[in-house]
Amino acid sequence: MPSLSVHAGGLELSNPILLAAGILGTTGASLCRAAKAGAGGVVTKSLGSLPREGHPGPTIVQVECGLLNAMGLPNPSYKDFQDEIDKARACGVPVIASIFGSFAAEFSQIARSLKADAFELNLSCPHAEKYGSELGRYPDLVESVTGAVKASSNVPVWVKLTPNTADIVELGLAAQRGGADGVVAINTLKAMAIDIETGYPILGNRFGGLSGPAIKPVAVRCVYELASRLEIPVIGVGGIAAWEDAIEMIMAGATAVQVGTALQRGYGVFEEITTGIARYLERKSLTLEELRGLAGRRGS
Amino acid sequence: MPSLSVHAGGLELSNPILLAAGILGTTGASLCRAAKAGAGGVVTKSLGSLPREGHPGPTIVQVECGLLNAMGLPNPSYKDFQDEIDKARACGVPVIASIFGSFAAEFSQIARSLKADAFELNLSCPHAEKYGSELGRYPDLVESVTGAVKASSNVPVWVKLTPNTADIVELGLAAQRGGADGVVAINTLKAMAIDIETGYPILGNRFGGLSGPAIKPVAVRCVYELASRLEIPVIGVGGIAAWEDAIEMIMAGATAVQVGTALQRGYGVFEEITTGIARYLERKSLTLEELRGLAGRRGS
Amino acid sequence: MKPINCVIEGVRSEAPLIRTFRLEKNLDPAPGQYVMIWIRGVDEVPMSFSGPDTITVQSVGEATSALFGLGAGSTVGLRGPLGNGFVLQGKRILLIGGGVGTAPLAFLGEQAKEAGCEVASLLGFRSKDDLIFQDRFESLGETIITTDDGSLGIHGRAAAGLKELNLYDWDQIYLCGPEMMMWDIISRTREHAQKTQACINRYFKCAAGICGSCCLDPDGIRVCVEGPVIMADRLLESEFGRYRRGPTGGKGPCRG
Amino acid sequence: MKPINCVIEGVRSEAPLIRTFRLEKNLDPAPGQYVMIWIRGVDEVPMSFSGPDTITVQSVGEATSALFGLGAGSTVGLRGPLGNGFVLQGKRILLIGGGVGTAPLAFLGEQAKEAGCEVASLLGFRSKDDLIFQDRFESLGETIITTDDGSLGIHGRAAAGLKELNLYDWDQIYLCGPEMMMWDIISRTREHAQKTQACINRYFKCAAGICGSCCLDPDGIRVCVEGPVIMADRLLESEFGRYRRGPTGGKGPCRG
Ligand SMILES: Cc1cc2nc3c(=O)[nH]c(=O)nc-3n(C[C@H](O)[C@H](O)[C@H](O)COP(=O)(O)OP(=O)(O)OC[C@H]3O[C@@H](n4cnc5c(N)ncnc54)[C@H](O)[C@@H]3O)c2cc1C
Ligand SMILES: Cc1cc2nc3c(=O)[nH]c(=O)nc-3n(C[C@H](O)[C@H](O)[C@H](O)COP(=O)(O)OP(=O)(O)OC[C@H]3O[C@@H](n4cnc5c(N)ncnc54)[C@H](O)[C@@H]3O)c2cc1C
Ligand SMILES: Cc1cc2nc3c(=O)[nH]c(=O)nc-3n(C[C@H](O)[C@H](O)[C@H](O)COP(=O)(O)O)c2cc1C
Ligand SMILES: Cc1cc2nc3c(=O)[nH]c(=O)nc-3n(C[C@H](O)[C@H](O)[C@H](O)COP(=O)(O)O)c2cc1C
Ligand code: FES
Ligand code: FES
Repeated sequence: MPSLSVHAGGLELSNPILLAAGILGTTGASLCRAAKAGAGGVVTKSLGSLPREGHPGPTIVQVECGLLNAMGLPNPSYKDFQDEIDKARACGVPVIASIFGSFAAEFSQIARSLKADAFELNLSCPHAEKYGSELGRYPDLVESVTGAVKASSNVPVWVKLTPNTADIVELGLAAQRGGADGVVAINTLKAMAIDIETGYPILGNRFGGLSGPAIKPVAVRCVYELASRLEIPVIGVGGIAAWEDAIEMIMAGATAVQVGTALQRGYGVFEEITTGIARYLERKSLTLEELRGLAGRRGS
Repeated sequence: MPSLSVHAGGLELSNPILLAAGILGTTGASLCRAAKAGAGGVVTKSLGSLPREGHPGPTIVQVECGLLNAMGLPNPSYKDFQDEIDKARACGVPVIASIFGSFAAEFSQIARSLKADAFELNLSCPHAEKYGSELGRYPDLVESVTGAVKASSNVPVWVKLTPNTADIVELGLAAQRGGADGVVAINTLKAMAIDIETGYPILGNRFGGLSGPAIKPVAVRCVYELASRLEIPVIGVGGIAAWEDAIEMIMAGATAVQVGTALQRGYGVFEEITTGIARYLERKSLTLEELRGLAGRRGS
Repeated sequence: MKPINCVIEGVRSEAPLIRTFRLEKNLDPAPGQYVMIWIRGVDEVPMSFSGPDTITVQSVGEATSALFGLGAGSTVGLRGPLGNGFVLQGKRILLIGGGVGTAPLAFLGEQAKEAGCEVASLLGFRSKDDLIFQDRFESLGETIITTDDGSLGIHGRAAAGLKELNLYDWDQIYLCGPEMMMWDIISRTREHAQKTQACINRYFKCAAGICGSCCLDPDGIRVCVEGPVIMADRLLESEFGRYRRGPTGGKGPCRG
Repeated sequence: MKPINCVIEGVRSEAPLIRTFRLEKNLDPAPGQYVMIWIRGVDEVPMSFSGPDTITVQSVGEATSALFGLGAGSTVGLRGPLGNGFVLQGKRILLIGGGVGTAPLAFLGEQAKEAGCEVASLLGFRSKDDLIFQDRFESLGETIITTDDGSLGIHGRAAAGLKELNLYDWDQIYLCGPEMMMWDIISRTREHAQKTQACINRYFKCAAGICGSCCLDPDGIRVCVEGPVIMADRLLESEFGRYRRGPTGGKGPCRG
């Protein structure tokens, strides 16, 4: 079997398929389960500085081609989460702590206090006031938040970018200037659904984020654009549900790939995807390295 | 049967379901066919000042949940299109000429020269260099282009907005300041697909625009946001394939709705949708007026 | 799937704070399955089926009291049926329920009886006034009732009724009620844990197996999709009865 | 659906600028249907099936000459089969083809013969050297050949061969070739237009019935999905033979 191990944004991964932030990432046990199911690494639920209950329900709506969610960043605060991270780390894969805040010092405070294998800065959640993409849409804030976290932590820092922007490359370059070890693209697209019987917006928060198959072509484009312009690795996420999708993302330039919504089908997706990639590489006599960014080399 | 007629952005429409720009809008005959099939109005293919052949093929890719296209604004130039518009106008519905340019004077030159029932300014195509969203992402350019066209034309002017932005309301407000009679939201999401056998980007232009069911939740959100903040009408477009979708869009605040990708199923969609809406209004004893923006009233 | 619209066809008061809502739609649920009820403009919360087309709700907070504000003819949104449901095993089954947790058991008992099973029930309530579904259970078979205040039946917690029963007589035991009551039962009846199916509650946010809110330590069982019915032997080795997570994901006590 | 990957299994030269490509995939096309061939990195162009798993291509420009650069073992992307295809009608059928337009007719004739039809062919070529599929047509039945330069068969355009045939003898006529040749035939045989199926070309961009590039005046027939086979009586009342639109959508002459 060809090797799937990869060096991605400062982490050594036994395979490039990771659990995405906010997906079954609320407890050490569920993160560990993803690791045991074959994830090459796991990202926690996004952690803030104070406990948050999140938005009222419905927090998800299944739409034709994906999922809308407006969880609203529920989390017990980073102060109450080290124990979960420790449990997950005991399961043998890198644990990336996703963190959020509304200003640089809030991020760096969290990063200073948590022990994890890497941090992923959530500058991209589209449905939580004062957080996520409300900062992450501004390159200067992306740069300063990244810089602040880098200065207060000695593990790799990834920056998760929003696709709700005219130019994701600007945001990626800002993360790079801030010293990021990698960027993660994409978070969900801001979206909504309305109940046609009554006119009520379905999500408790009205607005939410669209994920799943619907957004894959947008995610692939973002990864391609970022990979062609950035020097730091790009971690691809958005609509990956099968090994073919992961191959497409890697060809677009992704060093690693995160899987979110597809976990609805169960933890088996990790093995499905990694096995599929391994078989593909074998059939094509290619290495993961050769696959990465192939579309960029073809496309120009 | 309840009335479906509506006053939308300066036009009187016998029903609110229109043919979207770039869909079967290359000839007077195909526009006329949409009118005869029940469209309340038709938008032409976007017209520029010089003939363009568009991008090499593939110009479309069918993806899981929608369509990617990179036609590249092929058109014979506005100079060679009046005849087609005239033929379409003879079919009894308003004909909206979609136009594009790379600066304000180019737009207004076209608007001055063409005779149509309204203009739709394409400030949102995501895959043609120097056109579309490359201007339309900047509120000041949206405002100045709109102003220039308003000054040189005496028919209603609609501005078609890009969702590839952090804040579509900013763009809508700019159009409104420029004097637009309505905004149209949304154009396609910038996206791409890669052939996993070879790594080639599939579209001849590499990048294209995602349309169809995949983008409906994004379109509904954009329309909702715009309708809650703008004084001018919003025309909704993006992923409308069935009457339920049109109802959702109208509840989000759309005064009229355009249909694009769903025309792949044939011209029958117009009647399907208008009949469905009429039945719904009847069952609910509602008028179109009462339906419009219902989600905004529920959601706050 | 988006929530489907559903008319409430009737509402029936079972006890001061407990009502049964009859839904226009029969979603063909298995007993033990639940539905996410969207009270529009308020919240979406999980409710077990208490019959093929009913849910039985205790008013405890914002969503449930808003639901109490809805009468016949009102509508709610529905997502479901969800979760695994009870599995009918053997010919002689014992139902052990507490409070509003008796609701899915009444539904199960009726299906079991129809399938030819012998059914007995042990039901615990706080007091005589909180009693629900007495008729439904009694028409299934032997029914032992306990009340905390002794106002009816055996005085004490549900577990106090265990001494009336020989658990070895029963092929399968089905359990639903407040967490501490269930914990009380399963920790006293460890030798029967492998034949005890418990329908448990956790804080459900997505009810789609994706958000992690409902995951049970230490194995990370997603209760919303792999449950809510879980074998008692797995529960004995879990957080169950010790702590549960609230809306933030942080650990809290197992009230009730 | 995304383009599927397809290995070219073999290439055969039919005439100096015409080659047949055998595809690894049999897409079970009907004669008259076409496939969009994606020559990666170059363009995607429509090609009729000349057999269940072959296309026959004339090199005329960038995409076709790039295709000529691909040998056995190379791959292309495929989208199809697309369009309506010919409909087999009656027992005695006449094929009238010109140049590379004979390709789908050979495929049709073979299927018709197998179905028990009597088949005759009238084929026009520029010159003897351009002749293709002579064997295929001759093994179907009577075959009349014309050449513009008189180097083989009747001297003249395809229409010159009409006088050898009594069109009333034939249940259905199938036509494919350069537009002016087809126009020449159908305008001379108006009384047979209702039994003449013509496989025509327009500029296809999307081949999905959505972009409008291929629409035929005055009815806006989307040739890519409602065609490419169109009854001659509809063509007689259309732009066909008068003008055709190019890649910009502007009108141009009907070359060829
Ligand atoms: C699988 C399952 C089946 C259930 N079946 C029934 C039933 O048949 N009848 C019944 O009366 N109740 C049932 N419940 C409990 C019911 O969901 C809660 O009582 C209800 O959500 C309370 O909402 P509230 O807004 O009124 O109360 P709140 O004031 O929001 O909360 C009161 C308490 O209810 C619980 N709760 C609140 N929201 C949720 C939630 N989304 N998921 C789980 N628990 C929550 C919490 O423990 C909370 O402390 C069930 C719960 C689950 C998980
Ligand atoms: C339904 C259909 C079936 C066809 N079947 C065959 C066939 O079996 N064998 C064959 O050799 N040719 C066939 N053609 C024509 C073939 O598609 C063109 O010759 C080819 O696209 C030329 O591409 P190019 O890049 O080599 O030439 P270019 O230099 O791009 O153009 C040369 C000429 O080819 C035509 N053309 C170019 N692109 C297209 C296009 N996308 N759609 C239609 N016409 C185009 C135009 O008339 C153009 O002027 C068919 C066309 C259609 C519409
Ligand atoms: C239910 C849910 C919760 C999510 N929570 C978070 C989160 O807390 N932090 C974050 O950065 N992204 C969050 N995301 C976004 C995902 O990590 C991912 O970027 C997105 O869903 C696209 O990937 P997918 O299509 O594979 O799901 C969440 C997504 C979903 C569906
Ligand atoms: C093939 C194709 C061509 C298009 N051409 C144009 C165009 O010329 N001008 C424009 O403003 N929008 C164009 N669009 C965008 C559509 O008008 C519409 O905004 C978009 O497709 C979303 O709607 P839908 O999901 O109903 O297709 C085109 C879309 C497609 C699919
Ligand atoms: S409630 Fe979200 S995973 Fe169970
Ligand atoms: S080629 Fe696009 S509609 Fe026919």
